[in-house]
Amino acid sequence: MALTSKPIEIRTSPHIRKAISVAQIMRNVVYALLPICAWSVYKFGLSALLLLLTTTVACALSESLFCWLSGRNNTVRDFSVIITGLLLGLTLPPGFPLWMAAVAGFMAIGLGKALFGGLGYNVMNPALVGRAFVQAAFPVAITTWTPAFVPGRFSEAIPSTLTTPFMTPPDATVWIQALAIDGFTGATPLALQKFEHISASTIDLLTGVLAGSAGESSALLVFLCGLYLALRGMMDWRIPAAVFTGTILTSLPFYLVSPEIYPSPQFMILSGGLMLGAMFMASDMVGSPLTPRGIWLYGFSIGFLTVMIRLFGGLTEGVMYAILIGNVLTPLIDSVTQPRVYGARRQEERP
Amino acid sequence: MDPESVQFIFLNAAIVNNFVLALFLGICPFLGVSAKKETAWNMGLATMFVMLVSSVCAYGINLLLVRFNIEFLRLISYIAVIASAVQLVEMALKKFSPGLSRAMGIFLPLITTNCAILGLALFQTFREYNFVQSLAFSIGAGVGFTLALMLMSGLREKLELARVPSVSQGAAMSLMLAGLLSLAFMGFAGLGSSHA
Amino acid sequence: MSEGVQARPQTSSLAMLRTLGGIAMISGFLVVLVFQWTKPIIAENKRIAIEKAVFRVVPNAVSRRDFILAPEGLSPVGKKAKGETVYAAYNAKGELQGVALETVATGYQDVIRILYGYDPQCECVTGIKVLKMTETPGLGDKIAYDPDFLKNFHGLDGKLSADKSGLAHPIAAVKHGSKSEPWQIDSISGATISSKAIGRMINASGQRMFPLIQRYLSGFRPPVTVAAQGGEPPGSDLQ
Amino acid sequence: MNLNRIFNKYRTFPHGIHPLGHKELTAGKAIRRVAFAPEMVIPLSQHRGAPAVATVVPGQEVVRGEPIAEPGGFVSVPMHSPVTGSVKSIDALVPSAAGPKVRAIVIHTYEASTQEVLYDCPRDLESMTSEQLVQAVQDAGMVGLGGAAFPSHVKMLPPKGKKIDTLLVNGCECEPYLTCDHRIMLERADSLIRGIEMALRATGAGRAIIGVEDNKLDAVVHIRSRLPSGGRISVEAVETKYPQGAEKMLILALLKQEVPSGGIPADIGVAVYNVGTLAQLGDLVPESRGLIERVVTLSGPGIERPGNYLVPIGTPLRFLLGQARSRSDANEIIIGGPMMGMSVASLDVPVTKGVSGVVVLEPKDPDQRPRPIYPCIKCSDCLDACPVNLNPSMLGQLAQVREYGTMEQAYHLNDCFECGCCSYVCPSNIPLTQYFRIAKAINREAAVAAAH
Amino acid sequence: MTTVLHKQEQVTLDTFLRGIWEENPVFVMLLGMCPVLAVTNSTLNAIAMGLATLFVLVASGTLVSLLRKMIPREVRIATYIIIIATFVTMVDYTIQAISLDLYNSLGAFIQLIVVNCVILGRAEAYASRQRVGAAVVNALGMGVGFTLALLCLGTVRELLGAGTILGYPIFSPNFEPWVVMILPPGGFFVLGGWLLLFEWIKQRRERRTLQAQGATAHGS
Ligand SMILES: Cc1cc2nc3c(=O)[nH]c(=O)nc-3n(C[C@H](O)[C@H](O)[C@H](O)COP(=O)(O)O)c2cc1C
Ligand SMILES: Cc1cc2nc3c(=O)[nH]c(=O)nc-3n(C[C@H](O)[C@H](O)[C@H](O)COP(=O)(O)O)c2cc1C
Ligand SMILES: Cc1cc2nc3c(=O)[nH]c(=O)nc-3n(C[C@H](O)[C@H](O)[C@H](O)COP(=O)(O)O)c2cc1C
Ligand SMILES: Cc1cc2nc3c(=O)[nH]c(=O)nc-3n(C[C@H](O)[C@H](O)[C@H](O)CO)c2cc1C
Ligand code: SF4
Ligand code: SF4
Ligand code: SF4
Ligand code: SF4
Ligand code: FES
Repeated sequence: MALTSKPIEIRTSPHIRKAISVAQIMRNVVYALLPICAWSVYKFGLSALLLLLTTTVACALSESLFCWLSGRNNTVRDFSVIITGLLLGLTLPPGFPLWMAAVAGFMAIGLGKALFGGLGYNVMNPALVGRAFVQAAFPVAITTWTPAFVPGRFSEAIPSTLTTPFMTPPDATVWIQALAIDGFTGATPLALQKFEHISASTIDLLTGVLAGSAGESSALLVFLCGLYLALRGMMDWRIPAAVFTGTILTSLPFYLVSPEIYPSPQFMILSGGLMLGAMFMASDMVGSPLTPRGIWLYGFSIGFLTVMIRLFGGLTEGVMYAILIGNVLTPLIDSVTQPRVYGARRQEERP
Repeated sequence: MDPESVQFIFLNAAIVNNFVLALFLGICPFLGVSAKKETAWNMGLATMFVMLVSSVCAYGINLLLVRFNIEFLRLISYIAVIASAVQLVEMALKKFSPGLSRAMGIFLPLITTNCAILGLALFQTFREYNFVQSLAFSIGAGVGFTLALMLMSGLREKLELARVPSVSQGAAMSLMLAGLLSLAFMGFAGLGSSHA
Repeated sequence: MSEGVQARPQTSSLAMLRTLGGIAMISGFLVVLVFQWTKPIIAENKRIAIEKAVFRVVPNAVSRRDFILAPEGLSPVGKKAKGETVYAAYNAKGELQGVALETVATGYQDVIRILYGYDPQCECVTGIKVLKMTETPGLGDKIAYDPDFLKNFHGLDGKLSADKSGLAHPIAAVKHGSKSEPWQIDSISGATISSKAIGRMINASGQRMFPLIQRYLSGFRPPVTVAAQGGEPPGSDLQ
Repeated sequence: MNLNRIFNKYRTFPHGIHPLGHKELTAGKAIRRVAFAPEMVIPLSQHRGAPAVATVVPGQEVVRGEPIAEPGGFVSVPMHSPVTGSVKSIDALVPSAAGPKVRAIVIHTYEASTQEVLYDCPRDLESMTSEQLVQAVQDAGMVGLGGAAFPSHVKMLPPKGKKIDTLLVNGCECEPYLTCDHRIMLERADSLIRGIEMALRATGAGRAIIGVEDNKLDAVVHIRSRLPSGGRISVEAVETKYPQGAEKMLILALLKQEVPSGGIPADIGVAVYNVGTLAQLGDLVPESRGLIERVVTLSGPGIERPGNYLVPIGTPLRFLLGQARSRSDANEIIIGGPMMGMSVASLDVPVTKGVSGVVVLEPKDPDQRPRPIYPCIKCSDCLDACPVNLNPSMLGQLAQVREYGTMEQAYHLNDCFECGCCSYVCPSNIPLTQYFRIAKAINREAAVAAAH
Repeated sequence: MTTVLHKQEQVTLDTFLRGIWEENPVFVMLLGMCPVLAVTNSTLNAIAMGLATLFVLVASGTLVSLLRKMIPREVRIATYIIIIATFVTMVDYTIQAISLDLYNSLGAFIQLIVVNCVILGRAEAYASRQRVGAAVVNALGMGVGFTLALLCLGTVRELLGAGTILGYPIFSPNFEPWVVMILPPGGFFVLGGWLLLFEWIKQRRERRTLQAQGATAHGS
């Protein structure tokens, strides 16, 4: 009988696997990010395109470099580094000098990932580590916002984009004034709300025609892309849900007490990087807790911290730092929320 | 918040200008005793306690020093009095609460001569805090120290299971982690100052 | 091992006390020696530092005298009076040029402490100097050196209200490029928080102190001789 | 988490997974007999507990149904000859599904051997005491047919101080591909009910609940229509979800109770039996017969004629697969279901009492494709799958650094019943269940070493 | 009182060099980390801090070594602390006299030299057991090692963080400084970076020696 002609395989149970693998998940996250990238390129033109390319290439090259240095197989092909690069690019201002973006990419992978052993072992979100590093290193460049939908944006880059490496970028105000765009103040909706108490309209926030980083603009688009991942089971929907709950529950009391000073919860959710952060960055499973209660607690803390930093901190935007703090809280959260095992005796019954 | 107010002093010492992560005080115990959550917690408790004791002592001594115009003896008397006060309290603790004393025991002598404790005493003197402010400052500093230590120990325990490259194992990794923590804590800058 | 086996004779308490006492004596001697030697130098350093700062915020000043100012009255430093220390600055002819005051507020990172000058004649602020801050280099720390920003304080309006209990117009920092009134401060672009902190602290201090300065204006008599002033500076961060 | 949980009206337990069932391959196929293999191999240890002791000698003639081995202790059962033939050898070493070679009786089948059981003796159940019933169950050589092959009579005698009040009859059949229990419920409902009543008497339990997954509602309806009056026996549908058939999960779903960690169902007054076990009991005990054949599902993409076969115990796999026409490019042959079964190394392995199915997989199946193993990405899918609420991610990471002691003390390793859910869902393809099996074995060895 | 006899060390070049490389207090023993991180945001501060520590190390080492026969075991730590505190107070006032700006930028860290483990550790582990000569040379070595480590950090941080060394611009005027380097995280990162570098060099050297040994084994 033919049966014996071929060697039979021996495996251990279970013999079947869910047909979904890490590389597949990562590839789908990249797909989900592409529409957001496309929108930002449409909005900010050549500069945004160059920025996204730079961060992605810088991340991929750094990953290869560190793999080579530590004598490990190159892990670029698992796509996680592409996500890091794209997300990093999406969080930076569109006119961010490319050389600084490359520094951010290098730091994201080196400091945020390779140092700890690569995929799965990092303790903080690599993309945000990269961004936090350049935020602390180049505070001026990272708070310089340029207007969207500038005519000629596809043929000409924002002047600061092509700054010579290690040099100070040219003053953006000159360029912006030359454009003579009505009413552009260089302030993001969050800064306007914080310092002038002017809230942008919900429609503007949803569609994203405002200033801001490449990825923090259209809340609706980001939400839809995140929804795709959640529906395909590649992202844990509980994390964004918990972040939103935390944000609403924390900001609502302030809004109810004095709506003229404090922004509404819906502004809180739709403005800034919260949508992108909740959907794509807080939800990075590597830095988030494992336990079900831990996941809710983690998301809630991120929402809470974001509101606290936005309302009472020095910064206008707190999502990045809230997620980083959430990441470092994760081990502690995990250790206090271990699930009760089936049949475990209750405390008092223990001998 | 008023920068002189007790809440602000507490919040500032605990989070915004965290002793370890922003002021670089108490780095040695932070690096040395943060490998396990359990020990980190006990160390945190012990430090909080010693901070409280030394803050009170320093406040008292400073009154005397100013009264007799011998401020140049400040450093010598601070360190001597803090060391002996901790010794006394430790003895009392051993007698009345052996459990607590056992948990904090080995750490107490270690803490007595570290920068966080003396730094606390010196800072509260420079900033001319009154008694209540000093208390808030010391509790805030203790809470902040414990927080940093717990976060660090959680991360280090987690990384014990990671495939860390051989070069970055050990002290270098701890320092990088501390740097990342410090970077994350920069997000709290200005927390509590009003911007209206 | 043999030493370990022998019972170590207990050191007598007397020996311990003797040693400790001896060491304490030595150290006391050393410390006092250095203290005595450096005391005048340090005092002089501090005086120069204060004077530099005061003369920087009050133009044309060449001498200063320190007072304690409180709602109850004005008294020269030295008398045990409660209140805020202010530095009156005089020109070569001994005429009051202005008063320098200290004030604090929380900025972007931590507390900012400044000294600023107030000219009772023109009822305006004449200059500021940052004494202490930890603002972000390149951004918030521009409050200390940015010429455009510092220009705000050459004649910043601090007029009293009609009832002389406070300022006619609260001093405040406004967004970069939107200064329209003489009592407004044009913020540094990208460092609104630090700029606002400066506005806030001058306003708070001005609301309280300007009416008092005006009320006790006649008390700010110049020092007897310019050089005789100085001495121990009041306990403050001013160095 | 999934929305199904919200809309499904049937009871279940938290977590678990939903692998593709593939039951349509065989669910409609009635049970058929297979021919006798020319040589039957009957291992002496087909069950948990002590091996049986042979009572025949080589060359001896045996008839179908005749006892050929006696129990080696209380937790042990006798063996019966599945065919009429002559004993070729006893104590021969034959390959087993688990790997190591085991002792077995090999019987040469007479060409003329018929399906007729020649060794029986009807008896009156009504007059038997419960002790006699338990003895009769042991004499029948009954072991659990749900897979674990635990001697059935042992479960009828609860430990001292415990009393069985509820009998759960496990008709879940949660493993993909397998449909033997489904067919038994449809075709042998009366035997099943007879077996249940017998078990109720033997255990002294007051009620019996048959739990059936809701993908077999036809079985529910069918059994309900045959239930005797009196209401002691009921049928409940439960949600289709793996591992709904694990006894701890079934108890949680139907009784809302948990078996204490490290305990057995008897601790909370429950005994769980597989439907196949009780149907066989209902058939065998009244006739004083022994267990000589069982229903086995042959299925999977590697089988041309999938179906449910009544297979004599001891039929070698090679013969059985020949009957069902296994395809030539089959690459993995599994005894049991694909979630918990074992892949066999040799086709000379015989069908034993615990074999509920033989599944032949092909390399081109999407869930079979080889994939690289990644580090754990902490996705928490395994936590959301583990039916006993363990933390497989943490356990897996600890296993990789060989912290076996910590796994047991801090993370409840011993509560893992190796259902495979965590490995199934893991996107990093980490062989978690395998790690846990190894860790347990190492801990057991360490404990034994420490005891000496 | 019994004096436990310790082997008296010969003063050699190694007595001095040990503190600089093999037993470098910062890079190898990880002692006195707080001042290392806190004051190294500029080269000048690093030098001042290093010299101040060097002075206290040498002075207290000398005194402790001189008095080593007279100090009873029971009170030795207290004695050392008083001695150290004395010298620190002296340094503190001296720096105030030299420059108030420098004093302000070093903050409380001059006074915190008292609790610097390097100094107490040296007093306890070396000076209290060795003759004055050895104690001084050893303290000098440690102090120089400490100062060099501070310089390693200070120069990198100032160069990257402000584009200057000792206040003098190094790069073209358009250089964009990496502000993070003079902020607290930068301190951790730069020290961590140095340690990574040393570790990498060490491991590479070990690999090379192993390979070399393997090669000779093959050759023979
Ligand atoms: C790393 C970092 C450091 C900052 N430091 C300061 C600072 O020192 N002072 C300040 O006013 N704003 C600082 N900011 C900016 C504030 O968060 C805020 O965006 C700014 O004050 C708003 O001013 P604008 O409306 O003029 O842009 C910093 C921002 C970042 C990202
Ligand atoms: C060592 C051992 C002892 C057992 N003792 C009893 C018992 O005394 N009573 C009982 O009802 N079941 C007993 N069982 C049976 C188990 O509860 C369970 O039904 C059997 O292991 C099969 O379960 P499974 O197929 O889920 O693995 C025992 C099982 C084992 C492994
Ligand atoms: C993961 C897992 C899944 C199981 N699934 C089933 C099942 O679907 N049907 C079943 O009868 N037994 C199943 N079992 C075995 C039961 O736990 C239990 O042992 C059996 O129902 C007892 O009956 P038996 O002794 O008659 O075989 C499963 C066991 C495990 C560990
Ligand atoms: C839903 C989802 C979100 C992710 N978010 C991030 C992210 O914010 N930053 C990042 O560097 N990588 C992200 N990744 C990719 C990957 O998890 C990341 O590179 C790991 O943190 C590297 O260990 C994400 C992956 C998934 C599936
Ligand atoms: S054979 Fe086992 S796993 Fe499969 S359905 Fe039956 S009891 Fe469940
Ligand atoms: S194999 Fe063990 S750990 Fe994994 S899901 Fe099943 S019970 Fe949980
Ligand atoms: S380890 Fe596995 S095979 Fe062994 S007794 Fe436990 S459940 Fe059974
Ligand atoms: S399913 Fe796999 S990758 Fe996900 S947490 Fe569990 S072990 Fe890690
Ligand atoms: S130098 Fe050791 S704790 Fe600060």
